[in-house]
Amino acid sequence: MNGGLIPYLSGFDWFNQTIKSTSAFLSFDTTSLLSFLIYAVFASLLVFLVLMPIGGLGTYAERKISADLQARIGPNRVGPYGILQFLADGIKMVLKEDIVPVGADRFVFYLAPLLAMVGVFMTVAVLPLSSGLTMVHLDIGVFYLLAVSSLVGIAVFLGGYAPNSKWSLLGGMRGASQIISYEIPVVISVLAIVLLSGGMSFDVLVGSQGGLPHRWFLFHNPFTFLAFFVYFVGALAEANRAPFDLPEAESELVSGYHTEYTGMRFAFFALAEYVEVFVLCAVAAALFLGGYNVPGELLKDHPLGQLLQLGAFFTKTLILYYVVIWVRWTLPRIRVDQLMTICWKYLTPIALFNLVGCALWMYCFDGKSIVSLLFESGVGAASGGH
Amino acid sequence: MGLAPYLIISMILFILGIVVMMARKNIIAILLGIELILNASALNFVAYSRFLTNNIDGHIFSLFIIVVAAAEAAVGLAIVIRFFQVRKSIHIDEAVWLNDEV
Amino acid sequence: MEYTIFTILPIFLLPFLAFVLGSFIVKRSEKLAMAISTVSIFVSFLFSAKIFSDFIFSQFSKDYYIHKYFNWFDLSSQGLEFSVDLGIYIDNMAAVMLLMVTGVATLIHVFSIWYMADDKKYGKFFVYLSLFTSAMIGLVLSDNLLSLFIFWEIMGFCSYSLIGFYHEKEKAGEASLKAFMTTRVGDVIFLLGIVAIWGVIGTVNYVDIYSAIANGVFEGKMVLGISLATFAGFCIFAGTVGKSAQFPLQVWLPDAMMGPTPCSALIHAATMVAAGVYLSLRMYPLMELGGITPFIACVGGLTAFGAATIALVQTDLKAVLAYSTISQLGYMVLGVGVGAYNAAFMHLITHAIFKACLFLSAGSVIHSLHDHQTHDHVQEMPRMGGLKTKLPLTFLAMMACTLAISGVPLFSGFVSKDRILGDALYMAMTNKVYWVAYLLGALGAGLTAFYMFRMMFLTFFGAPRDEDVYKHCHKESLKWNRNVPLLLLSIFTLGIFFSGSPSGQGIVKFGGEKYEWFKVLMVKPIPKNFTTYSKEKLSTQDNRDKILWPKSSYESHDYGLNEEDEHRLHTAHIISAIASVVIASIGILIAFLMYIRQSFSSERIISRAAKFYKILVNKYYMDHFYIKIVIRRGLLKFNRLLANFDLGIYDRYAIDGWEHISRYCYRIADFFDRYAVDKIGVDGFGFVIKDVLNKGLRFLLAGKVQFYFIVLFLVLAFYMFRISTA
Amino acid sequence: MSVYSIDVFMPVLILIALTVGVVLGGHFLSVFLAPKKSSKFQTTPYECGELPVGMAWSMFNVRFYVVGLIFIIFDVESVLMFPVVSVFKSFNDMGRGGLALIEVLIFMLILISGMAYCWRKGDLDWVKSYKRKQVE
Amino acid sequence: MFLTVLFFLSATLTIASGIMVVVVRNLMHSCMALLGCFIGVAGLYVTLGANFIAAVQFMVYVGGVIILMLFAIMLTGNKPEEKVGSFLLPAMGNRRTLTWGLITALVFFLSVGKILLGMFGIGLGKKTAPTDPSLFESTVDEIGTLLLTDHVLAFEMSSVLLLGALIGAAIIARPETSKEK
Repeated sequence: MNGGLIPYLSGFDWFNQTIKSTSAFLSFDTTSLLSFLIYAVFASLLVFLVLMPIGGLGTYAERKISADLQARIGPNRVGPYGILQFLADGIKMVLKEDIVPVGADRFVFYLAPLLAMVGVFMTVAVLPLSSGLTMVHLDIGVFYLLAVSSLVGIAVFLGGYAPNSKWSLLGGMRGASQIISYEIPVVISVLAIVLLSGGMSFDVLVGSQGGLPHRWFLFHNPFTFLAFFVYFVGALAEANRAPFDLPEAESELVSGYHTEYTGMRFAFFALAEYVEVFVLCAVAAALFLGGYNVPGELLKDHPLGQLLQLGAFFTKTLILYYVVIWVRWTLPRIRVDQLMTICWKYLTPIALFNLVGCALWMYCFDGKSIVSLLFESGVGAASGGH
Repeated sequence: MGLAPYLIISMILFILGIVVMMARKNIIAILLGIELILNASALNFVAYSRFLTNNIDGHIFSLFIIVVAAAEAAVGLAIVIRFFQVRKSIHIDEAVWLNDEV
Repeated sequence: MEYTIFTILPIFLLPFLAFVLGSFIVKRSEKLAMAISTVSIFVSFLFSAKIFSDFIFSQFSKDYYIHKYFNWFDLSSQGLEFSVDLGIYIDNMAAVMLLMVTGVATLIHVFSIWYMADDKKYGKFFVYLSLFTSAMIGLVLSDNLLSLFIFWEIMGFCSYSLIGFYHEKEKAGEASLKAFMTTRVGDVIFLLGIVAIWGVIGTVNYVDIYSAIANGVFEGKMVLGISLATFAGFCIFAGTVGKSAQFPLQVWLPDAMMGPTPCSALIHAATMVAAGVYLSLRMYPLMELGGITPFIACVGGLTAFGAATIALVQTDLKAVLAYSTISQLGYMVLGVGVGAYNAAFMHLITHAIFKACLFLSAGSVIHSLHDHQTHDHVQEMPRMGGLKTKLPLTFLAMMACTLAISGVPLFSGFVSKDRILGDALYMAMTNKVYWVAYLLGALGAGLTAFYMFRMMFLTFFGAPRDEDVYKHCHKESLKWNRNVPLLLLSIFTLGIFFSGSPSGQGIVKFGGEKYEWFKVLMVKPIPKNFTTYSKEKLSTQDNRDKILWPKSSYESHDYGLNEEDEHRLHTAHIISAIASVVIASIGILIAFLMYIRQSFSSERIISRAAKFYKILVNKYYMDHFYIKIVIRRGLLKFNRLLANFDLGIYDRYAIDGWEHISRYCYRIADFFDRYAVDKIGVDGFGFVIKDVLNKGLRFLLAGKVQFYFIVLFLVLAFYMFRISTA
Repeated sequence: MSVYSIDVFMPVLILIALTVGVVLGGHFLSVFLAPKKSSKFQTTPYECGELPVGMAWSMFNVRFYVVGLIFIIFDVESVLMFPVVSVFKSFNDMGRGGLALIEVLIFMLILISGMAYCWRKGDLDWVKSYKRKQVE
Repeated sequence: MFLTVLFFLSATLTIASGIMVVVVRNLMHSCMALLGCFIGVAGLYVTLGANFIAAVQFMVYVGGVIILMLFAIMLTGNKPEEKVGSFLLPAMGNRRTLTWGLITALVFFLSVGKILLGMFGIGLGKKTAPTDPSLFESTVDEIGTLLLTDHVLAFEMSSVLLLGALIGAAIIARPETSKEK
């Protein structure tokens, strides 16, 4: 049914041939085995070649961009333009002593970074890199993504709770309540898009948009335009990014929920955070900015087209990623009461309003975008009058 | 996979839930047991829906069980918190008295 | 008219929605709540008017009915049938009742717009009225005792809230509590009756009860040593006694006058109290089967007479009306008791109209009189007098109603009351028990005429007794929301609307059968004709032509008597008509002589019969009896007794006793241990006594949640075990 | 109704295994490579140089719970809305959009009224409830 | 094949975590075990083809209920004056309560087991899904359609339930207003 890696590959003859020949050789149906191998390889590639570098380069980019914005130079010693800085950091992390504070809840202390990592990395399974090279287009795609990423909230809470440190605990409590609060406007904004496209699977969500901006959901109607910003603000808060980085506010909480984490565990928390930002940006790109759609549907059925789609996807996502960092170094941190006010008194009502608006739009205009209503008014008048 | 393994797992979960409810004196722990029991019943519904009936009503039932469980957890925990504010304890045997003098 | 969801349900749902909406917006806009409430009740009046015209004008058949049902819930499984249907049953009686309820309620709403205008809780009042009206309509539409009981209780709640409407007054709070508690006594017994019926025939549908009666289901069934029909009939009648304020539960109604006057008019005069009589009429076949009709007649007669005597000495305008309400309800119950089915129902309707009008007029009078010192309204008749010139329109309306209630020929009260008394006399000729009922009723009629005219004379005639109050009373002018409802209601006090012979049995007669519509259409149901009976599901369509109409479900209006009995009945009616007129005239004459001519002063009579007067002023010491004897001496003592039992006997002997016993046992065991046996036996014994029995008992009584869990799960396990073996 | 193979959940499991592997691997890496010479002061929880007093696990303000509570209600709401919303389009195409719209609107209205209640009563205010607490 | 693997993994996780919930005497760890149990049950849902329900399980239980429970534990866990610090409270039960629990469980196990045996006796347990066991139908659309048509009343009533829970719990959990009022 849904697209994804294996259905995409089964469109090729060599793949079917391989299945046939190995089945004949091993005398059982090797589809599952082969797909397991392919998935495993692809997942490893994705994790080690995309996500980890993104986490690492994220830190580099963060420093470099902040340096730009503050008219500094930033890291410039390790490698050309300091680009290998993240490797140096990584090695340093490994070599750091792993300290467990006195009185800490050891089991939970070890569990928290694992949960954060699992919660974030599980989302990658449905991340729509391109129409073929996505691991799998589940029929509950975006819902699965949101559901799985709720593990991060628990991880943050546990990370704050476990080390028996007051800073951590404050950060953890704040973080958990912030993450769960901002999940609501995010989910409701996503609901509006699901309503317009009529499915939760990413291939439906992305497939009902087009390559050029006028066919993006961002410009579909005024409500989705608003929904994008609601989603984006909510996503910033969910990833504990500035200006919503209260859980790790340096000036008041030292370092928030990962105050007591050192070495690899700290690295995992940081990696999870950066990857989560990436995933949320990717979802924003897929839901609102046309995802992997290439303008003009260039080379759609050709294998090379997949690379173009990858390009489109990464371009959009990384631009959003840049915006996230830009926001961090531009806006001051907000207060905790403002945080809750923004979520419950602004974003959630607006998101609900958007959802209702989209439902009405769907009902009144048969889900046509505002552009098509304006420029294809003749067609609209003929089939309108619902 | 047949129906039997699911029913057995569900039964084990249910019984574990009962043991938790019986053995713990902490109200929150008792609520954990209740969640286990609810999960067991929801699992049963889905299993029956898959193996016995050819419709999806079992899924809907599970969905509503989960909804009700969430509501139950919210209200139950709110009561626990209130109880703690009054009695400074969440020992279930503290809940014997109706007035707040003891 | 099509009878579908869309035409029947709005009658009930519109006021209910007005209540729901109103309760939300009443804090925002009182006026809007009022408007919604009034408009909704008016619309449902239009609907019921359509139903009325359908039943009375177009069909004109005593067998015409609508019965629709829907399944409320169904818990049936294999072997166990448990399904509850609710439904709508409209026959001629319900149609007339509906028109009366919605019509009177509309007019009272209109009147309330004026009456409550300067009240702080203006909107809230209308919200309560809406809830009440919807419940009353629901009660009339109900096809079974269960939903009737539900609406019955909602009305009880509304009555409670409206009596205590000015709950800042201590007396109002007490009165509302009293009303609630007193009616509750009747309601509990009523519920027992419902349960008894349900237990036997498995349904509480009127029609099913009728057919069960016809099929002899009730025969041979005994409850507590008396036959089931008697038991159930008595229990249901107890509901009537509570709701319709019959002896001995009449004490709440006079106190209920603490509520605003329009609510007294609607609830405590026209509709809710009449609902009890309506219930008795619906369950008449059961009561007849149970053989408790003589008892009912006597209760009715006693109430009619007793309340009338108390009314003689009341000085509060509304109190007179309250006692007259009790008295008139007594007549209706008397009518039920003597089998004057349509007369009792007719009296219900006529009384509702003229008593609503009387109350509204009283409200109009009270509202225009102020005590400029306390800024309260004046209700005492000794401070009124001579208001005829100041309030001419109110006077007109009130006079018409007074003539009606006093039983003056050509007015509606005469027609209905005379029929009840005529039937009572006829029954008295055959059964001596009914003489009590008839004589009490007839005497009560005279007293009614006297005290009503006394009230009129004291209020409107003579010289003003309190110049100050009189001076401050503005002369009334015609207002749409003050006088129009009064005048409209007073028009319907003319007997011609209800009978072709408003001046008595055939003395002056108009037209043919159609003019006797009340007599022809409102007739007793005959149970045996309900055995072949069908009902229809309530839906969006009306499929009535598929229903098999029963040949004749209701008794013919001529009672099916032979010629001799017919003659006797006719004679009885003539005699009682003449007697009524004579008695009423005597009453009016005495009142005239006493209060207009002042031929003999009331003070002298009071001083002559001081003891009797004191009894009357103290309402036969009924309140005293209830509060001092039943509650203080009885219930409180009983409570104390129970508490003492709990503390003194149960705690001391059962619980502490156990401990004592175990302690003694332990001592004995200890003794044995020291002097006779070895340790094992003693320890074992002590363990059994102290740990198992003692702790076990304590465990049972303490609220250990987990112990309940254990019991719960074990019972569950037991049932699952049973299921698995079955 | 489209049919899918259970294998679509394979990547999820693989990713979980991979992540757990990465975390455990990192852990063992640091076990082998990192120095182990923790002292008493090194392992005390960080409090800017002060020695910590008491345990960190103290009671928290109830407002965290209220936030969680409102969250879970809306979470459940969104869970119920997801399938409904995803068939909204097909309902609309079938011409039964009005029905779906009304049902969805009723559902949301009821919940929004709950939120309005909480808003009105000040449960959404972070600071106000705090002030009230202080007054006590 | 994968179905079997997933089933055994999930079943093991579910039961092991369930037993952990019973055995572990630290409330926080018990809660973690419950989390594992929920995840295991979600996996079982996946093996039953109920992928939407599995995600719901994740979203509501893992993302909602567990967090709420953690909050509740933090809010009630210990008395600040006692300085106990960990959650090894006596309230986690003792041997006597455990015995009672085990007895009840045993009785229950026997009765449920009897029913299950009876069911398996008539061949119910061996019943497998009508089609290829590893193929499933997508359920989301059907659930959505049913929620909008057949089960619309339950759908709407659940919103009323949630409203009630929201208001009720908010009132209960609201910090106490000063008593002078």
